[in-house]
Amino acid sequence: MDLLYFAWVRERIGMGQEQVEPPAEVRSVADLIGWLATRSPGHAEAMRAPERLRAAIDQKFVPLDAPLGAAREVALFPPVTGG
Amino acid sequence: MDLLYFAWVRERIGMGQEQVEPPAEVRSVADLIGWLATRSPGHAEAMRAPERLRAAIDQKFVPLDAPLGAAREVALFPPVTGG
Amino acid sequence: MIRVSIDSAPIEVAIELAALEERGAGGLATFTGVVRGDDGVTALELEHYPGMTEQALIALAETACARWSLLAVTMVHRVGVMVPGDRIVFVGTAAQHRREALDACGFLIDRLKTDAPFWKREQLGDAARWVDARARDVDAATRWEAGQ
Amino acid sequence: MIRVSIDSAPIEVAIELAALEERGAGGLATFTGVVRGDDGVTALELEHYPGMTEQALIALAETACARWSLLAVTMVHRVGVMVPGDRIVFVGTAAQHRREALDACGFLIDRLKTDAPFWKREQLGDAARWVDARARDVDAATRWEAGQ
Repeated sequence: MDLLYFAWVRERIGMGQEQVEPPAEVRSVADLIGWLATRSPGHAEAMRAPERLRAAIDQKFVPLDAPLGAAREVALFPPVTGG
Repeated sequence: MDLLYFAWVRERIGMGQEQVEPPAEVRSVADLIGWLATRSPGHAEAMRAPERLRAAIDQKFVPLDAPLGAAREVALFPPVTGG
Repeated sequence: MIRVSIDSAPIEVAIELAALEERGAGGLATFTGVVRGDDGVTALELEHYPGMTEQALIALAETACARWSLLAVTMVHRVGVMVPGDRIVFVGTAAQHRREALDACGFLIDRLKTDAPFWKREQLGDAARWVDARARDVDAATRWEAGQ
Repeated sequence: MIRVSIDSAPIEVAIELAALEERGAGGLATFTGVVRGDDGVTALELEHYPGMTEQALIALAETACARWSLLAVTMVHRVGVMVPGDRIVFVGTAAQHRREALDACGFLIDRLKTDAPFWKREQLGDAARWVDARARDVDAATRWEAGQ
């Protein structure tokens, strides 16, 4: 699974993307966030407040309780601030 | 009193402006329209349907029942169609 | 800053926009009206009431500035003879916040249609006709009275 | 005609407008967002999600085309580093009737703020901060759901 990070999520983790193979019990985006928090202090810092995170699966916005299903690309980022 | 005519009012009357001295009993714009209708066949044609006319006194829109008062400039024209 | 212009020269939108941008606003909204060639219209002639027209546009701009927090309002209306594709009117607003710029722009073009003394005559080949006022323009102008 | 662009080059409003005008519309509405220098902001950096951003803007433009009768929609967003006074976003709509152009333009900029993956980082001299999303942007985007 390809993970993409943007804005302060990217900065805290210290990279913009990585490939991961989460275990089978990681079924939702929220599960993924919890699992990622254990990977490094930077990940922990970035994932510390899930309510401040937003997500996209295969380039579509999804709620955090969305199932990962057959997701190929999952992105995590703060609420958008364009325009 | 200076009268100004615009659009098809001007075309029917055959001129864009004229000076008139209406008699004392011409008190409102509507009175003026009725009085003007008697001045020439072109005036009569232009003033034939007062409900299709709009007016301004001293460059402010007014309803047809507005008193002429001390008007110096009265304009008669069809509903506006700018923009 | 209020800029009102009634001119027979073509409307230069890029110049108008640049002047609005110089006000340091966060948002600019514009509306540009263009002469359409519908129904065989070959030319459009715009007549206006010199003196009153400028006053009417300035009054509208002042009303908008009282109602919304605006840094600048520009209203430019072309008069004389135009052909399809020519710009006939440009309204631009500058504000710190987009909603104010957008609402004021909509207000100004809606009210310009009913509150400023312009008259359109369409040329269709050899024939010409004065354009009739439209009830929906009155409705569009009226909606702003309810404080929408 | 839908045109979507995400580019680090400056936004050329005159060129965008000319392309919209070529569609033969009677009315063009635009919104231009400009980087403000409030609160000591010296630069603004825009990050986005390549691929998803373009899809999100095209989806918004298609939604607008389904809701209003439009001849053209243009959405241009700048990314990378900008300074106060630079244009950050341009939305333009072309329609036969002004109300459709104006409403669609307001819809597109409101929804762009919440539906497209862009993130702003403000530079204040040596310090930098990610801009927080604003509740009023969510409210502004939500108003279009009621069919306003």
